Amino acid sequence: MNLLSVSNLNVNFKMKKQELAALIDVSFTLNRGERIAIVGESGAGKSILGFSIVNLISKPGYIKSGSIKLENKELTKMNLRQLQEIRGKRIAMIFQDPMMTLNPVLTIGDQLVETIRSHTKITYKDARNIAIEKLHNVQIASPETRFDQYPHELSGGMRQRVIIASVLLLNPDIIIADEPTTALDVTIQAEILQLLLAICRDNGVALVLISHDLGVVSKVAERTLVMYAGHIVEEGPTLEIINDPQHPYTQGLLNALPQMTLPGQRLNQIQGSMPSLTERPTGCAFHPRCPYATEKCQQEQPSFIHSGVSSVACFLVEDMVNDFANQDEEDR
Amino acid sequence: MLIFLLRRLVQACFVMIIISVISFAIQDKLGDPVQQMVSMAVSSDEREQLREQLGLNDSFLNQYWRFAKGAIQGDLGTSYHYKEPALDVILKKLPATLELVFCAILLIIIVATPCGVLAAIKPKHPVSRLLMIISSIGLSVPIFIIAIFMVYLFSVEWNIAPSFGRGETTEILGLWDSGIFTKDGLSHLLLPSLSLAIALMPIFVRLIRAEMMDVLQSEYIRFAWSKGLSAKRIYFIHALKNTMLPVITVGGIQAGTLVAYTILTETIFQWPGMGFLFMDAVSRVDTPLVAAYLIVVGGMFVITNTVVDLIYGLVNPTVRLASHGL
Amino acid sequence: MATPLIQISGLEKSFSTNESWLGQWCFRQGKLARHKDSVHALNGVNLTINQGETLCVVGETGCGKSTLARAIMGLTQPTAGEIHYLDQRIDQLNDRQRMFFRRRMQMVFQNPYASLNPRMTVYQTLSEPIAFHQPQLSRIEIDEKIETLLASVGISASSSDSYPHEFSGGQRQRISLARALSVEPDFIVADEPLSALDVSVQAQVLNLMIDKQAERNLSYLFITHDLAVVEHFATRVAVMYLGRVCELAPTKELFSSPKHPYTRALLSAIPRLDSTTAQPIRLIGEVPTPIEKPIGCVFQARCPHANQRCYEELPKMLLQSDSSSVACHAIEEGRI
Amino acid sequence: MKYSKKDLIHPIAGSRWNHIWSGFVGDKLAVLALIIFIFYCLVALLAPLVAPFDVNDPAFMDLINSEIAPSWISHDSRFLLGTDAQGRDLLSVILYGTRLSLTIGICAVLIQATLGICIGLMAGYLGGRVDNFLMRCADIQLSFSNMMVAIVFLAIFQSLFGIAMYQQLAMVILILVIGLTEWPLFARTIRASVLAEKQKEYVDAARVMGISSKRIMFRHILPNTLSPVLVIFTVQIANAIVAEAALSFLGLGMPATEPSLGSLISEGFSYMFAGSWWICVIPSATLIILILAMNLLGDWLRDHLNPRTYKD
Amino acid sequence: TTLEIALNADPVSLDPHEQLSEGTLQFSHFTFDPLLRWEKSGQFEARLATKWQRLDAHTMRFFLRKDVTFHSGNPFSAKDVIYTINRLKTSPDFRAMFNSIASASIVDKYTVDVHATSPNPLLLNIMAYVFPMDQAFYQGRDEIIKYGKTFASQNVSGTGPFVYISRELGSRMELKRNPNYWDTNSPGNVNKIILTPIRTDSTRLAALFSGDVDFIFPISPIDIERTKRTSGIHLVTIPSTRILLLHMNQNRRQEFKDVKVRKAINLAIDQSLIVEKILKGHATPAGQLSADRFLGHVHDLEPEYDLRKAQDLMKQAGYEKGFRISMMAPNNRYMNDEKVAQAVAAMLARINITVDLKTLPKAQYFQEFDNHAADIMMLGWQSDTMDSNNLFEFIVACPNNKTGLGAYNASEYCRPSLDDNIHQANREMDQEKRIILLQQIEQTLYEDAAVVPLYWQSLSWAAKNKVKIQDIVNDQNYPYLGDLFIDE
Ligand SMILES: Nc1ncnc2c1ncn2[C@@H]1O[C@H](COP(=O)(O)OP(=O)(O)OP(=O)(O)O)[C@@H](O)[C@H]1O
Ligand SMILES: Nc1ncnc2c1ncn2[C@@H]1O[C@H](COP(=O)(O)OP(=O)(O)OP(=O)(O)O)[C@@H](O)[C@H]1O
Ligand SMILES: [Mg+2]
Ligand SMILES: [Mg+2]
Repeated sequence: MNLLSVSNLNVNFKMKKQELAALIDVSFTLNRGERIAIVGESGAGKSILGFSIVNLISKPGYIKSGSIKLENKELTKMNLRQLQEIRGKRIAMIFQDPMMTLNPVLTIGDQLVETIRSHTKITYKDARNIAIEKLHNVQIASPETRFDQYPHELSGGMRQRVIIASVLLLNPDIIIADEPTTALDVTIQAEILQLLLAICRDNGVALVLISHDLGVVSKVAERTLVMYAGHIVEEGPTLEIINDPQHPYTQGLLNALPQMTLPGQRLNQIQGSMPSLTERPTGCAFHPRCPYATEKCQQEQPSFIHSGVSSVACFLVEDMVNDFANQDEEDR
Repeated sequence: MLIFLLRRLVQACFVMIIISVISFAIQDKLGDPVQQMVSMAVSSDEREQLREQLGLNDSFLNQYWRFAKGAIQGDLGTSYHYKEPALDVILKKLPATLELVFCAILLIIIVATPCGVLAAIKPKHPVSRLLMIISSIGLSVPIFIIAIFMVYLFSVEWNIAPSFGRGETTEILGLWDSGIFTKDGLSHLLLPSLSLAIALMPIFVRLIRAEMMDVLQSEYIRFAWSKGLSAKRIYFIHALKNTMLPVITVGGIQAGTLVAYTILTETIFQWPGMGFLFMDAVSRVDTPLVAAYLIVVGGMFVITNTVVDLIYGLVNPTVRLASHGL
Repeated sequence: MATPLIQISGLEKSFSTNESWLGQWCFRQGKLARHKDSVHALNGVNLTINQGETLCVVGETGCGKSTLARAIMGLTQPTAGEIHYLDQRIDQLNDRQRMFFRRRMQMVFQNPYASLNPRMTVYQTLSEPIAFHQPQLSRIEIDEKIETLLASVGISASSSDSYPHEFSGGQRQRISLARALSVEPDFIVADEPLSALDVSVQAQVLNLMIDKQAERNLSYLFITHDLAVVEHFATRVAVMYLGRVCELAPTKELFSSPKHPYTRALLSAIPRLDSTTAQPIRLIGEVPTPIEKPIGCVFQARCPHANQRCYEELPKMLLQSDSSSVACHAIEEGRI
Repeated sequence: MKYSKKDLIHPIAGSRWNHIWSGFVGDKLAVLALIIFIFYCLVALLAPLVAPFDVNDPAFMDLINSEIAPSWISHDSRFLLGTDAQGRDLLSVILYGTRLSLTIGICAVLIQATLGICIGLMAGYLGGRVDNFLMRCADIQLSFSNMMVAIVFLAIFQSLFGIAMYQQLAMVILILVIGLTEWPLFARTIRASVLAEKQKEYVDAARVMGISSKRIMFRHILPNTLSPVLVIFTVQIANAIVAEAALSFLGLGMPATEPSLGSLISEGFSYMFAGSWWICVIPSATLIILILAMNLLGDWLRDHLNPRTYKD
Repeated sequence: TTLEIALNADPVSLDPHEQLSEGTLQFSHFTFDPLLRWEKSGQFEARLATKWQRLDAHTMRFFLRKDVTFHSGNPFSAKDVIYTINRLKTSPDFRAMFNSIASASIVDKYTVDVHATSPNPLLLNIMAYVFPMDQAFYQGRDEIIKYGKTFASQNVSGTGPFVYISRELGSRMELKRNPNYWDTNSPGNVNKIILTPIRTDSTRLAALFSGDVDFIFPISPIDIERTKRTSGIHLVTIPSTRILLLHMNQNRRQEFKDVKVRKAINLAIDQSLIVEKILKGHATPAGQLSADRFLGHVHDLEPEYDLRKAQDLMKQAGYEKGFRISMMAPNNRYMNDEKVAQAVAAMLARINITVDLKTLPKAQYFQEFDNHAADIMMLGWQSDTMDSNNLFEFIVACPNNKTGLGAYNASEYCRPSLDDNIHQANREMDQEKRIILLQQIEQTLYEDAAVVPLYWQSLSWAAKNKVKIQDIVNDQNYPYLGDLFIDE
């Protein structure tokens, strides 16, 4: 049984005049201890997906339809009290910007201890011991002194460690990490990623890593979802996606990386940029930028089909698969 | 800390010097103090003599020099009307004003904080809409109209609370005449502090609401939600403390408004405090008192701001007073 | 060898963090003393940029990359050191004297959402510098010029009356480039022009820069975090650490054989797609802040190879066999 | 650190003003407030035309007609809103009073804004000593309430021009007093915005282009700091009108011969107990509605322009 | 029983000789006793002097009450009276009045002779200002300083019905009944007085309505109707002798030299309407300066209002088109002074005189008044001696810096014959002849239209019904609280 299963999730923003769809029919599953990644360009809806799992979408946004199940519990139907039970304890989140994620007026210790004490009934002293232990786990030197410091007294990498410590406090089943290293230096990024990876492996925690950096993803995730304009366009094992991308968008994304061209040469750019929510085109959202777009792409939304180990939403692939199938049939 | 205070001190001196020059410059422009001291039948020669005695005929520089010399020794001149050192007169009235202001601030804090928080966390709720409407209206009604109608309704028509003065006072520690320990004193305090509070409340309700809404948008609040903390803890520990930072600064700035408002309230309610004294002194042409008042208020402003900065530093760990040099 | 386009020697810059005069007094050992806190953003940087080349500057946050760029552009006054543009010293010029060099050197900024004035249309943004630097041009000539400029960066001329918020990030960055190009410079400083952009859009902008370089024989000082871009784009790379250049090498050499311990750690930390590289080199210790002017090697605190000498003596930039230069005692001594 | 996420969110496409306008039409309260404000402005402008009586006519004030209740009570059709203690038609007096109050409010705020913007721009853009000095001045200015400044000014003006001149200049002086007292609010707000704007790269870009500081200040930075100014502007007009009313209430404002709303209220107050409530209540209501409208407008602007107003 | 009383001002000082003001005199009546005091009927009532007799034109003999003690316990005797008179002669404020007394001498322990410098018909009126002070108590520390603390300004020892307890200047004064008060016949039963000054009319009234105080003065004319209607409260109104008038400065304005113009102005101003509308009938329209209880009052000099005639006169004087003048009035000195001034300005507009009206707070107004800063200036005057001549001396006599005559003559009107009459009236001992003299002056003024008399202000007090104030108030506004009776 899946630890987490999201099916046909639709998230909308209720604006004054119109409803804007931020996520459209998103489905995926996550197994216990599995590490998946969600990649895509800015504005694809990655963060919204992350937040909607714990029902934390910011105000004009709401879950329009679909279900999110944690084991057998339906998260979308829960009231605040029940959600509070889940949040932090079962599903924990790490945010992008460590500078903004910790409350500047409370000490590190306060923020750690309150998390423990709001879920379990233990004394302050015990909670403090747990917190210090976790700080130690994330390789913070002299955790006792850090415990009483304020966030602004810590460097960015240090703060991200504290945040990781704070999500570990209650040994959650799932950690959602929304671009946990984008704001950090390369060297620190590597350390944090390693730390995260080690922790997930050691404790059997499932990880949802949200990132736009395929390099980062390839280091951490076993499976990858590629998002474009609110849709999941491709899903499959990370290695598969990197080595053999099916969807033209994924291909474009990978090809645009400087590594893919010889030094000094022009890069393989994708034309245009991702549409904003208000100007989403009809049919396949990628068709204006797609080099293979056909008439059909402009009108219809491709469905998600399995092709090999991965699944793709693209008529090109669909046609190809169908061709194969037809050929198979003909062959037979 | 010490450096911080020292810096404030230098600033205070600067402010004081400017204020003293200005307040002194108006000395003989308000009217003729001698006119207030003698009866109509006194001849102009006699008046001239008196003027001479008071040193009013000296040159401006001479007068200012005399004044400044005294001021350094804490002598801001002697009130014509009270015949006492102006500073003493003002300090005697200080408790009344402070009590009034204190009660008003207390009322504001007690009422405005929950209202602002409520309006921020439930912006669509009918109660918070009502709150916002009321505060909009409250913001638009000038304090003197509020005070006038309070007197009219509460004391004249309904006879609930006394309309003027401080009522019975008790002396504590021999230096503070307090009205807050007797029932009578408290009942006298009711209307003035209420109207002062009502006049300033909307500003704070709206400010707290706006700040709180801002804070509630921030990442760390979202993070707190994602940790599964209770709503109470998030609103009152995480959000409120951050909300209070700008509120404190604005509060410090509102001190000037508060002074203006105390003048109005005290005048209307005959509250025997500094503001009333000031208006009285102006109409009596008691210029030393006027000058002293301006100086004292300037000083109080500097003190308030220092205190506000200190509090700000206490609440906000990122502003270390130490970094100002300890 | 021809004279380099830009020559920077011994550049230093420190920012004082307590501006106000009274704030500078504090108690030290029971005595009142005046003390200026300052951040040493640059501590003696020597660099040259040749005609037509791309010099990439990499380094971690706060190491002084932007300060370097701003000092070259005259946006901050360096504390010490010299900057030459083709033999002419430009670091001490006033605004008037600098005018000539403004046309020769231009800059592209990091944040595409902040680097264009939101209250000015594209046309206004571009026409302002043109009209300013070439007052002899007539209205029509300016219009023509803007049209060609926009076309050359791939923005349709019809959108010249639009405001910046109507464009996407990549388009804005291209408009910024157009603005820089409008005065026809031969040197452009680009301070992380790609870091705010998505991969696909990044490619567009980078392509444009490559095109322009080929077209006009531009030289770039290119600041970035992204080593993949560096590898692709740079002619030479300068690695900075805490206000100093610690390694300067042609791109190929740097990536194939990084020498300075910091460079090594940096390169090992890049999350690459393909390789299944070994563990990244872990740097221990805190990232230092440049409050105190360092004695000895700036990397001492985090360097795994540091010895006593590193704490005491400033390492010099020494030319290596493969035409790269490194400032490291350990390499000098052959310890690594 | 790389740059913050907030800037990344795409602004909504379409012209900014279009967007604001469309949001405006959607908000009934804001429209109502605007209509009320425009109505007041029109009335103030056209007071000589719409007022049933000419207040400058010597025959306007006739004691015989004093204290006539509004026409719906007294059924005296000559005076719609009744008359005051001097026998002046209340409607006409209020119309002229509104004109005065609005003029004082708007002119005073114009002075505040000009002063505040220049000082704020200078302090924010030049920074350092200049900034320090100007902001200290603002602090000192703030430590005086306008009540006190008014008294100081009255005294100084009186000694400069003599008491007789003073009353002719009362309006100008009030404008100056109110205008000169509240500039720190503008200055600080502008300074805060300028400090934020100055960080933005378009300013550096302009400097790199060699554009002069003055032009950068006024052509590049200033337009970007105007939304908070707009908000404060509306709110400050309300405040200025209230300040004038308060000064008049204390007897420091407009002379009785040229009543503003404040002096009308203060005068009418003494008739409250006597039963001639309309002399006080009608001008009060006029004032409150005007200020409410201004505040609502300010609120709406604040919500929609989402500016950074001065906080610290 | 305790009486809480709210007045518009409190005495500046406890020293009865420091300032000649209403507040001081009221206070003097509370804590001191005069030798004699005015009765409502206009007669003198014997207080510390039991009787008096005129010895000659210059001298008057006073017989003093025996067995009276001061609050300090010292016995009261003739030396205290002498002491007080001598002290009065040194007081800057009282000096002007007491200059006419050459000396006072002890006849025996309870008899005093007072010698005037010249035959003085008003000696008794002046002696009403003598509130004997406790010589033994004050002696040696009795300096009078306008500006500074003195012993006398902080300590009181009189013979009056109330003993001073404490005060907080500007907000509260407490007095208690003198247990040894000599006047045992007095119906007064007030044991304690708490006096609060409240400046604002409406606040004061609100305080009475809300029951915070028992007795207030004054009531603004505007509120009189309302006060009358309020149950549990009663109102007492007495016409006073304070005259309000307008000065037309003849030296500033050529036009005012013409009697026709002055007459026209007098005719154009409708005193009755002003009194009716602005003062709500709370004053008496005046056609002359002397109130009806003054000797100079001429019965048929009524205020005239005739717009047509006024316009005619203006035409005759050649000013049909009118002219523009300046006018100043105080705005916080007299009841509704500002409104009256506005009304006057409006009325003058009817005869084409355009008035630039300025109203100032009293602190500034009297400075301007001394400078005769405007063409028309408003003045209110109450005669200290309750005699017409005091009015004439200050208001219409030719200005003379040396003698101090005409100190408040902002008309700069000067008619030497009038001055002669004033001078004569000052020493005319024959009442009948004196009346003729004074009435003659009043008549001349009227014909000359020297000033514009407006009205005599009335005084109003209001109190709770149980406080029987009607018996103790008088037209000089010295409520004799010692005799106040409060129903239990
Ligand atoms: N509060 C909001 N109101 C309106 N639109 C929003 C809101 N929050 C997000 N959006 C829009 O929803 C879309 C998806 O946003 P989301 O934050 O999930 O993107 P993302 O993939 O996480 O991008 P990034 O890589 O920049 O974090 C974007 O187009 C964004 O503009
Ligand atoms: N105006 C300034 N005042 C004070 N300190 C400054 C100022 N500008 C830069 N600094 C400091 O100088 C150091 C170098 O800053 P700089 O912006 O050059 O770094 P950077 O390498 O560009 O970093 P990033 O990668 O984050 O852009 C930093 O420690 C920074 O805090
Ligand atoms: Mg995101
Ligand atoms: Mg930088």
